[in-house]
Amino acid sequence: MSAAGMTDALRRLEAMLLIRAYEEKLVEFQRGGAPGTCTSVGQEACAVGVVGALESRDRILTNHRSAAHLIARGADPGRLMAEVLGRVDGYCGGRSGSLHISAKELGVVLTSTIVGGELSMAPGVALAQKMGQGEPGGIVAVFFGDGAACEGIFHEALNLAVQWQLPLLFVCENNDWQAFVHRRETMPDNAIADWAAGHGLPVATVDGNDVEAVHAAARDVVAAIRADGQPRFLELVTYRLRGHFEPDDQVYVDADELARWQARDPLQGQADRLLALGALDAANLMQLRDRVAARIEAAARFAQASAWPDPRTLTHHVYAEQGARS
Amino acid sequence: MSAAGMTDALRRLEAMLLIRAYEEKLVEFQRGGAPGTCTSVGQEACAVGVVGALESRDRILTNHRSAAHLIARGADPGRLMAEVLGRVDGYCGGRSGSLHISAKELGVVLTSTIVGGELSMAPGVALAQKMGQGEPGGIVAVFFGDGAACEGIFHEALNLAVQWQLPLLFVCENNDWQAFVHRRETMPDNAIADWAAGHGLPVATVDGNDVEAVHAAARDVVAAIRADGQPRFLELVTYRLRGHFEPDDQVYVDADELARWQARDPLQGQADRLLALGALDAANLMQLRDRVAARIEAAARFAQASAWPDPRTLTHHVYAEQGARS
Amino acid sequence: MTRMTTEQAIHQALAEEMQRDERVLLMGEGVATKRPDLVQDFGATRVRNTPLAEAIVAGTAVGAAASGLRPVVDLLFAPFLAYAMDALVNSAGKLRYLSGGQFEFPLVAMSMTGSGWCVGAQHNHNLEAMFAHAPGLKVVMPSTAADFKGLLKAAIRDDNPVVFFTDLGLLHQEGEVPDVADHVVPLGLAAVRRVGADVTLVSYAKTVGVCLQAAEQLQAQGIAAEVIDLRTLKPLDETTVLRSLRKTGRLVVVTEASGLCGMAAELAALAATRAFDVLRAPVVRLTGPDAPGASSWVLEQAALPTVEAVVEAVQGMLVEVAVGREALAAS
Amino acid sequence: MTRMTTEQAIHQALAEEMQRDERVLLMGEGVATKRPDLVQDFGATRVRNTPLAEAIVAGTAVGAAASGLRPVVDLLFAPFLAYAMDALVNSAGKLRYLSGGQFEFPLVAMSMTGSGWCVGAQHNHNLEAMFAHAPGLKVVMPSTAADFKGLLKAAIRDDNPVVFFTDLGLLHQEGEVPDVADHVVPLGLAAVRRVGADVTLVSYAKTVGVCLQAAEQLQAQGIAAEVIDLRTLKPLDETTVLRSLRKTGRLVVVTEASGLCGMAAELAALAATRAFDVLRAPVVRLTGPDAPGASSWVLEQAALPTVEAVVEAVQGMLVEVAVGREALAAS
Ligand SMILES: Cc1ncc(C[n+]2csc(CCOP(=O)(O)OP(=O)(O)O)c2C)c(N)n1
Ligand SMILES: Cc1ncc(C[n+]2csc(CCOP(=O)(O)OP(=O)(O)O)c2C)c(N)n1
Ligand SMILES: [Mg+2]
Ligand SMILES: [Mg+2]
Repeated sequence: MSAAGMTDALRRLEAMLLIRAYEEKLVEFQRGGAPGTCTSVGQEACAVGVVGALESRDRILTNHRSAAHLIARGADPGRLMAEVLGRVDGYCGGRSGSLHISAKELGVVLTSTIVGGELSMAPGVALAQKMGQGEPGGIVAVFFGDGAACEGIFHEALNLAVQWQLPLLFVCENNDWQAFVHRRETMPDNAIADWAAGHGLPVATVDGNDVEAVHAAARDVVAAIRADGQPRFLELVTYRLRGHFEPDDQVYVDADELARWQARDPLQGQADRLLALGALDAANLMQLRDRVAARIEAAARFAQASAWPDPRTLTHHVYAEQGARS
Repeated sequence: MSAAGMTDALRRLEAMLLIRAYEEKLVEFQRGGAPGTCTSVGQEACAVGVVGALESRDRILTNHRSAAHLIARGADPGRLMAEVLGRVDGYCGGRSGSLHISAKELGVVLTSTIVGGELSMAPGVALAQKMGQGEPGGIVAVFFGDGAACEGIFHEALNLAVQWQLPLLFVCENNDWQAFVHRRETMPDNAIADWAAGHGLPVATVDGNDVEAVHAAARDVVAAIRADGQPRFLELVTYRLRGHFEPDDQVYVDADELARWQARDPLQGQADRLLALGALDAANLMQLRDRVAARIEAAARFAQASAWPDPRTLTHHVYAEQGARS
Repeated sequence: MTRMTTEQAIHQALAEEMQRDERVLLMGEGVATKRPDLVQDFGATRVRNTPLAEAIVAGTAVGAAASGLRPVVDLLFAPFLAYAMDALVNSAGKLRYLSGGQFEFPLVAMSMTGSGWCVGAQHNHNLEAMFAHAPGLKVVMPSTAADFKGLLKAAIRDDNPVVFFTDLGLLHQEGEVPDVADHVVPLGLAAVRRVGADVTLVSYAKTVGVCLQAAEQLQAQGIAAEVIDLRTLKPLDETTVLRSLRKTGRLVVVTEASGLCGMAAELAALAATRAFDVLRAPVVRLTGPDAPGASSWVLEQAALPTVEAVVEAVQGMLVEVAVGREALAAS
Repeated sequence: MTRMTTEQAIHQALAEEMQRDERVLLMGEGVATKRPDLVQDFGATRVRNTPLAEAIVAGTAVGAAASGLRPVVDLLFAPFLAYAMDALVNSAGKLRYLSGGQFEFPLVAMSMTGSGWCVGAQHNHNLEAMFAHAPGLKVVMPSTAADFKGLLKAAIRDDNPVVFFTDLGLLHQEGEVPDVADHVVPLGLAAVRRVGADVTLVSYAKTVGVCLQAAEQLQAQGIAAEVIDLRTLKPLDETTVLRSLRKTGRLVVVTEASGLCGMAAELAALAATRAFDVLRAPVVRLTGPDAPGASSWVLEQAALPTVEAVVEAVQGMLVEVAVGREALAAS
């Protein structure tokens, strides 16, 4: 690994640590009575690897499990937490809560917690891009799960993207779970890649717990899309280490399977890799963790200090102010 | 071809002639002011080939373009015409009209004119069959078009049928048209078979204008489903020779393409085959046509003589009478 | 004024708006086939046939609208909106609010419905109230060629998602359309089609004609009916309706859609909650039955509110007036 | 009587009906995971986790129902019904009629909605009126544990498609459930939760509690409110409502759902069309706003009709009564 490569790899480790610390703080909040969240614990490498391969001119659509994508994109953990807590300083002024956080300023648009909603809108965002509405050369990435791939809209979106040649990257985080149903109960093995391949676009399947592998694959497909404007499909094989939505005792999860994946924790993997390469020593790692922890503590203070929305604003933002344009 | 084979082949020719004559009569009715219909002119071999491979214990779901399936199944052309004309003697008492004719007594159930509706219900019919509600050993066949294959529900149905191992035959009549849009504008070449194959069930593609080929293929897959209870997929490559819905001037249709397919008219093909084999001579063919024409004339008289529904029955059959069973 | 059909008015509106604003694009199953002149004038990029997949067509419109385009999608018949429900109701109607106002959804979803073609309930279902009940959407359902043109143009220019219904019974009906350069009819304003002081008939789409005919017959009996064409169902022009009720004190609502939780319920509720003090008779709802649409011509016709029913309802309401007049005449 | 939560009541109903009739089966995303005892008792064939695909889950229920089974599908949160709309509205609601009565659709589609969990509009959307407006369906939305059990059992036995809504704010609420062997509550009958002669409060689901609290406060002020819990929204028990209105002459409708074309509109319309002669005051609709549900606790709470608002509305209506009484007292 080159020196620059190591710097990037370190940055990716830090991003993953930040996401983990952020979500652990939210778990703590939840235990204290705050609303629950869908954490991406165990899937941080997917977000960090892919989002890091995108540029600011690119657009991202995500779903109910969005924290990692948002933080990887540079979202302020304080404003995210404020949103989860329903406060005015949240990205959506507290209206969204954790489940549909968009941050247009960051290019994270149209987050939907309806499974498949993000897939239904992504071709439109890519079409606007293709028709000159976005920044020149921008592409669109849509994140969704293995469960979303069971919704018919998944196929409709793939077909439209292929047929209309849209600059759209489909990123499926196959984490083996669809809320309380194991993937194996819902589809054949390897189904997702097979289904996507049936649509005739290039499909790659990558270890979603190896952030460097994810990043390399994402860099390649992003470059390819930027070059030819055609859609691509990336399947990231990963695992949901915590429950579906906090709190979740996971009694329904096979303990051996969980243990196998815990042993493949993407943060540990990246740390081990960098320790082995000498890019990091135990002290550096400790420093990283401390820095991240400090950011999250500050974020938590910010969020908790943020005001509640004014109930008199209840019906603001239902409609765009301006009725008819001329 | 064996003697028995020839008799069957002749019967298939007659069935196709009957369907053609029936639909031509409806075109005539439409010109006289009756409601329009979606004819299956050019696709008769699909219906006759597949339906002839089914047994009475099997169930069929069809769609807006259902006349051929119904007649191939033995529906009374008079009652069908009465239905199209909105009369009481129609299979649905005139409530359906041409677009959603079901004939439960024939095992033609839950016809939907919502494209994809038939696909959404078919797994449920097959599940009931599998769970012992139908006649022992029965299977289910669902007919739909290339357009329906674009609806996400197509994939949802395939996946469920595979996952739940349902005795369900998917029959796609790929007739190159989706109302006023050519298939090529909606999907890649060979997409339907590729999509189906992505779901991991056995897929066969057959010339849908050769009734013997269709029949042979259908016989095989029906036997296979009956044997192992697993779903199968059959794509029939055919062409819609008339417009989408009468009247339709087809100005949007490429004349050369249409001419190519007209030259492959399935009725002519079967007649030529049987003439060449000596199973038929010109006089027999004339007799067949006359017999069919007489049946359709009688059917038309029956339908036209049928009464209009009583307007006072307008709200009958909205709900099942019996509210709560004990 | 130029005489034209509803179909022509719609087409003109589309052509003019595409001309005016290059962000406007048209998508749907067959839109390019059916409107070759638009393809020629504006290119295949802006007039797009789609795969047969309403959910992604509508979803794509939502995504495109939030990203700077102004899509119009033709979803054909109203029952097919069932496949577009998530995109329209959960995304277009809610994501502006849920995002704290970050996005606008300037899109129009068009569809047809109503009796007249004997196509049955899977093509003919007046379900506009479902969208009126959904938050964040606007709903339009005009009755005249001029309004089809003017309201569609306004809908395309609106920064909010608009569901635009065409009563298919009106498609070939002709009407006068103003020849002005830019005929726009603002959303949210009802039209008083006929002025009268004895009773208010409120309707929209095809049944406005029923009300006008009834008003004509009532006139002959000395009863002056005011006829209000809602045109926009959401936002609902309560002001115009209430103003009329203050004058007449009597309300008959006439819709082809069924009554339960329909627009007719909303209008009756408006009267009961906001015009109670001026009401002089029970409100009457004349609606389609709470039943799927039948195909058979006679059943399709039997489902429609008739001129006779409107006249009778009004006569029933005015019995005391008539009795009063007779008494006066006899005295 | 046994005290149990709504959740327990629902579970009992499912278990008892699966026991009673082997044609009953349960399908949905996670139903087998969440109800392992039912899997154990009735087998994996009859308690089925499904792929995450509401359209096919609902469609499969429709197909199965027409073919001899009696499926119950759990579609989780009400907004997800958007994906099941075609199966429920176009197929289950219409195909019996369109086929001239050839098929029956004995199925139950369950879903949850309502405020209380701060999950926002894509999980919390009281859209029951959309299904009430659709032909051929029945719609149930209970408020007590006893009714959850009894009405769910009745819904499963009904030969028609029933959309069964659970207000998630009630899931953990406890109530007394009769210990009879087979506690069935017939569909289509409202319950008078409290008798009173001065004003009728009509509601369903969580807001029945709001009405009961308001009635309590009003009692202290000498105002007797009758509280009606609709329980079944379709078929609507008009008789019980009208009977009450004849007594009280005053109607306040309280729903968490929004007003426009909602159940509150229907009730107000019922009063305006069928109880006009006995109405003594304008009908009042107290509903959620015509806005998507916000996640933030304070906004979620602000969207709910409150006890205070109900009390105030009633006081407003009874001003003349009060004035009259005072005058009486002063004389
Ligand atoms: C249409 C719809 N159905 C069901 C749900 C409830 N739900 C939320 S997340 C989830 C699981 C989604 O699984 P997957 O797509 O694999 O994403 P993951 O949660 O594993 O990241 C479910 C069923 C929903 N939000 N939307
Ligand atoms: C959901 C839905 N969308 C659109 C239509 C209008 N429509 C009726 S038939 C048809 C074409 C269907 O194409 P295909 O599935 O290939 O069947 P074909 O008509 O060719 O037999 C269309 C678009 C419909 N009935 N339902
Ligand atoms: Mg998953
Ligand atoms: Mg076709």
